[in-house]
Amino acid sequence: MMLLAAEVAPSFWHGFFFVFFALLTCGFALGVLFSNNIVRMAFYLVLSLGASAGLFFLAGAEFVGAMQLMIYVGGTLVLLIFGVMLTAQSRFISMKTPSGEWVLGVAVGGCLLLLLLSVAFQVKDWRTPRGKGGLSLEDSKTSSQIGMAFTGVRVDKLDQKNEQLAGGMSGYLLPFVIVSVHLLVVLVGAAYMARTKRRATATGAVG
Amino acid sequence: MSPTVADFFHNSFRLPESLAYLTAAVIHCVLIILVVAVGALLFIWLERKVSGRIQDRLGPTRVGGAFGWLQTLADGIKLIAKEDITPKDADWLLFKLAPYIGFAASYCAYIALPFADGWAARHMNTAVFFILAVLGIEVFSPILAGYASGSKWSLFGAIREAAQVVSYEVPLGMCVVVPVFLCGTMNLVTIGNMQAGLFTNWLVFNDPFTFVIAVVYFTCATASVNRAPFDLAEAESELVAGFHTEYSGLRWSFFFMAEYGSMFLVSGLAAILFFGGWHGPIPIGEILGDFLAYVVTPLVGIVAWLLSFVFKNVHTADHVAVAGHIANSLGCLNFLLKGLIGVTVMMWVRWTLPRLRIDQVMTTCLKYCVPIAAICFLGALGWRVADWTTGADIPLVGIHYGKGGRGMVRESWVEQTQSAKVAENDVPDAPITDPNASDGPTGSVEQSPDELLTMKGGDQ
Amino acid sequence: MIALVSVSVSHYLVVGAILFVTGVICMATKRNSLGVLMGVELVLNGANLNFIAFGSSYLRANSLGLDGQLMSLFVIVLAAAEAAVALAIALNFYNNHSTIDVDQASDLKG
Amino acid sequence: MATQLDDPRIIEFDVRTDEMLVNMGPQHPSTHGVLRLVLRTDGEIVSEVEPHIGYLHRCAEKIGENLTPRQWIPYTDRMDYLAGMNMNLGWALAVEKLVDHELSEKAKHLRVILAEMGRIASHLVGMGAYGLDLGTFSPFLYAFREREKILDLFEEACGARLTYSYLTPGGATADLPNGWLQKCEAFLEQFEPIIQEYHALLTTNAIFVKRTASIGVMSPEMAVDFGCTGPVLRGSGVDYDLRRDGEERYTEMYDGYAFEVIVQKDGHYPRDHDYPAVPKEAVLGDCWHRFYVRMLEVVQAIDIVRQAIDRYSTASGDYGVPIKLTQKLPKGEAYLETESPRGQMGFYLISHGDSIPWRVRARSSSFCNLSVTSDLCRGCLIADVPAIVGSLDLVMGEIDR
Amino acid sequence: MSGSNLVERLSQQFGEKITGSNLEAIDPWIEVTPQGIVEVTRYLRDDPDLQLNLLNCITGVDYFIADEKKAKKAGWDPHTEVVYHLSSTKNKHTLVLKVMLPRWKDGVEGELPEVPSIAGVFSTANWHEREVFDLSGVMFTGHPDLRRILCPEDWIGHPLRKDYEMPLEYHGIRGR
Repeated sequence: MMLLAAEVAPSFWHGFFFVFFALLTCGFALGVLFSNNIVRMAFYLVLSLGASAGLFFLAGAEFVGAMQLMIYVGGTLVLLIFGVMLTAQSRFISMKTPSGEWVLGVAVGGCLLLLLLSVAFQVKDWRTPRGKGGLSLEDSKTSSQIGMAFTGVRVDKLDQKNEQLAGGMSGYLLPFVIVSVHLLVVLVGAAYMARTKRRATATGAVG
Repeated sequence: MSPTVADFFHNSFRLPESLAYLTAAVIHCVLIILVVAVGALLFIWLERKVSGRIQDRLGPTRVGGAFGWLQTLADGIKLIAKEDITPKDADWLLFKLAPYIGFAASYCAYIALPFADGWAARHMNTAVFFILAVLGIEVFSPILAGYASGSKWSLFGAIREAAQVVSYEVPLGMCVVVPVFLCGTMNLVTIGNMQAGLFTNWLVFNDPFTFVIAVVYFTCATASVNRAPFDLAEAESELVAGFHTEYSGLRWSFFFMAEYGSMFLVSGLAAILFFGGWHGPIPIGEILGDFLAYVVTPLVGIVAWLLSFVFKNVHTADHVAVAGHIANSLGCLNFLLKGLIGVTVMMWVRWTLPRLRIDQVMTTCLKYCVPIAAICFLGALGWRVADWTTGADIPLVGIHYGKGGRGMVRESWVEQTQSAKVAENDVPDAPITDPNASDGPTGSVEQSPDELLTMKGGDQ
Repeated sequence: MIALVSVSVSHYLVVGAILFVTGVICMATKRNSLGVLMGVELVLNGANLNFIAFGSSYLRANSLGLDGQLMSLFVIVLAAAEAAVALAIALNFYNNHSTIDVDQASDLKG
Repeated sequence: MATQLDDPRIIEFDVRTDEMLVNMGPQHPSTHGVLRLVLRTDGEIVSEVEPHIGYLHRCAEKIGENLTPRQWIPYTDRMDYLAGMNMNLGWALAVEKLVDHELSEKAKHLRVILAEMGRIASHLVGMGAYGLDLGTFSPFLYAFREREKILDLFEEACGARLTYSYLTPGGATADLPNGWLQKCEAFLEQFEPIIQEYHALLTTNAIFVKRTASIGVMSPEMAVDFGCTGPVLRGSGVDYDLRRDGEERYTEMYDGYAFEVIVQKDGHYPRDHDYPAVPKEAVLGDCWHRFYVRMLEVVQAIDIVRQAIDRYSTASGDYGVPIKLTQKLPKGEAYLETESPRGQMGFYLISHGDSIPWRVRARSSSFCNLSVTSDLCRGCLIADVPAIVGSLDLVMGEIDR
Repeated sequence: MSGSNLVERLSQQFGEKITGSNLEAIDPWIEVTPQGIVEVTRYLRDDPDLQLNLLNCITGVDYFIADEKKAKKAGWDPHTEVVYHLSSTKNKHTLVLKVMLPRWKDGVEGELPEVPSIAGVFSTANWHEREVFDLSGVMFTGHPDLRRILCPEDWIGHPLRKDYEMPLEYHGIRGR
């Protein structure tokens, strides 16, 4: 195996790491699905999303990979685990799903999966690897382009000669602003919602 | 691009390329492990010595000779021999895994940290970002450990850690962004190289705002690696030992390996981002350029020549590379020294100051660090836009020693992009645009922002 | 072995599909509201993987280019926002009902 | 429902989490021994603190009913083991009050020297340990470095470093050795400038002020109501020091000494021009003031020792003759309180004419000071609990007796 | 205020609740009935001339000799005393109050004697009364939280009573 692979050099490791990260991603995703312990689920989710960041790196999206690690894994999931800890009472840590729901869920999900898998290999262009003509991963330098795109300049589309297409070349400035405002609103809203106005529970309330 | 280690193995030993890569990877891993593990050994010893001196006592004196330099090793052996206890109420899987997550994250972040010009395990154009991201993952270690221990004190530590680290990532990110936009790249090697020359070239002296930013960065870094006065997650006077209350033996020591690993990491990052990286305060190499040219370079040449007997297939390029690496090792020492100073300052702070309270920690972050960082961010941006005098412009000794201050690099970048644009215009039917256009000044196809804007305007 | 040496967009799509389906089943079956939230994160991540795959010029010559990465960045940021809101809802629900079981959230049922 | 909302123990929160009962102690780094505090917390906020004591209980009072007063002296050492000299003194004075023993001048000055040196040693530990409670280790070692020198002096005088059993009813077991006074003076000379170091490390440290100022504020009325004494009482601004206001038998020891009671008057402490000013965040009666009173009492004690050394070297009489080991005690009862470093240490002695007292009672200052904890800590953060408990400067040996 | 004046004044104020005094003792004391102790202490605390606002100590003393021959010679009947030491932080004087109680309530062995709690007058009395209850076996009625304080909750007996016998063993630990 090693010798065979040796012929195609660095892409062997590329493939190797793809399989490695893909297995981790899927495996831990299944872990999230099949675990009943909410804390373990959160832990598996961390690993699954972390491994998928590895897939991003392999696809040359270094910036997005790092973003995934920083915002998703380092921020959102910490928040999630925080929520788990705040609500972690022994009776909520393990909540069993009724087996009827399992059967239904797995049946529907299985059909969906089959559909998606068949689609994944339908298009020839998708299933053909770029092969040796592909670019080396060393040269992934997209972060400043992404930055420019967010501020409204598409560096990668500068050669766009089609007048009509060039008109839509303003990048993602508007979505970027919308998302920024959205985030602000969400933060305020979340902070407001998490407040309880008054401890209005009677003596019998739990906790 | 200079030949990589993998190329060296491939060329010199005729290893198949995949094996060459594997060997190179293993070598890098081992080197980083050495840095982290030996670093931890050294730092724990140093911590004891420093704290001892600060507290008017001796610290370790016996093990391993005069300075007790083997004390940490003896402790390590003791820790390995200790019983590994898992509490009854613990979630055993998470309890056992948690220490390794922290260590793995701390270790992983070293991948992108250059120790000298080009001496990084993996060159990344988003190195700064990557290090911050991976350091952010380290927080899972205390959180999971605290949660899985099944102890209330541990849980308190975990919650404190979660709140603290997530909050401090905000000002930390803001501080880190300042050198990034000053240098126009997230590549740590480039950022480091841009500060070559006299120490006034260091970004910390770039303008008053960067000076403040450097201080804020160090504060936030101290907080994000959980060192006193921000070590609330393990506050012994309140939470017994916080998240690692229930740990013993080797697992416990992994937390400390991770802590000391990240201490050096953030100090090293500070050194690169603000304090000139692997460049000394005075560019001795340039001042003594003649000496180097006439004495050292022949020596290096002889070494390379001797090496060529051993490795028959070493190319001339490798000679140059070897010579560069030898020169680089001096820079590496420089960098290690700067990191060490950072770590020592953290120790000094720890043994001097009382611990803050959790609300005060959050106040420090949200009321002080974030606004100061934001103001300094804008200030530094304004300074750059206004093109006021920077530290690099101040002639201290009368001569500019710098193989290219940041200003020069900037200009050359613009020049390059302009020439590239000209070239592009010359060849209108160029194939699809290379999406791998440069991320920084080293590249050639990058467009300067102003031009792009004008172009866009023209298009409309 | 082939898969080992040559990765194509389809391979990414497979991983994305598995993540997506796992997330969907997770959303459907988990009773813990935070578990449902985790399912949503998986679904988003599966979609993200597709964006990245289609946008990667290493996997396909005529890729989406930068758009793929930009979309996935938006997804990540929006997922963070979504998590914050969902968590706030979950905490509020917990505060008012002292439970986080979504099946118990039936106040509006006639 | 309404009743519960009115219940002061329940505190309103924005985000409600589960209330937790947490045991702080008896094995906890900041509980100064074996104090156990049961905290009812909601997140970081403490809604109720209940001290549980008795882990060090030896029923010394019962033992005292079976021993003669001189035999019981070692037990007093072990109550407040950080200020053994002061405990010896308190017991000795109570017994002397019962048997109506008059001391020579020399013995009185000797006692003043030792009691005030003991006060310095005790406050040094209090200061260092308070630093530990707030998470800084170095002041503790700086404090112990100087305390060791005092212990050296004590060792030279009586042979013991912690449990002295030196001052006995009737005087002391021995005179001070030759040259002791010079060494003591040399120590004071060397020690006095070092106090500025402590102020630099703690008193004026911004983080220290943040952690202690306006934390655990105790009004003068509350302090008196809870029977708090010593620096805790004076930190609340009550001008009461037994060395000046106590019983004749005790205050006559301090007759002719120039000292001012350390208490804030008109926003100023006596002699505070030499030392850091009160920060504007600090409120009278908070942890910072209690700490500062202790720091100033160290200076005050240095002054008193200096005066006592002068007067001791010129005083007439003997260092005192201990009463006989089995001396018959007259019928009657005597209660006497002295100003020990932690507050008013009272000993109560009832005799029915035997050489063994019928009943012995020790009124412990830390006991009363601790009882205020649950009121002080209500609604504070977890991190404030060590800060408040530490500022009371407890010694469990004295509380549990 | 001299001792006899004070006794007179208290007798006027409280009548037969002041049952005696000993002004010749080293620490002169006034005897109060159990029923009067709360009123008297409150009066002493609030009276502008006295202002005895600091409760120094509460002591329970057991007067009992098991040996009958010796008991006859003792010169007192078996009883329990509760002694209150008060002082004033303002007027710098002290006062001792005593409450005499039977050794057992209504003479029934095992029933602890009762005295009203003054925890409502002095907060510090709370813990002192718990200690007296714990060690000397005096029941303080109206006490907010009368539990053992120094001995473990499940301890049997009150160690400072003269008829106390150390248990043979406590949770497997040898007592004697």
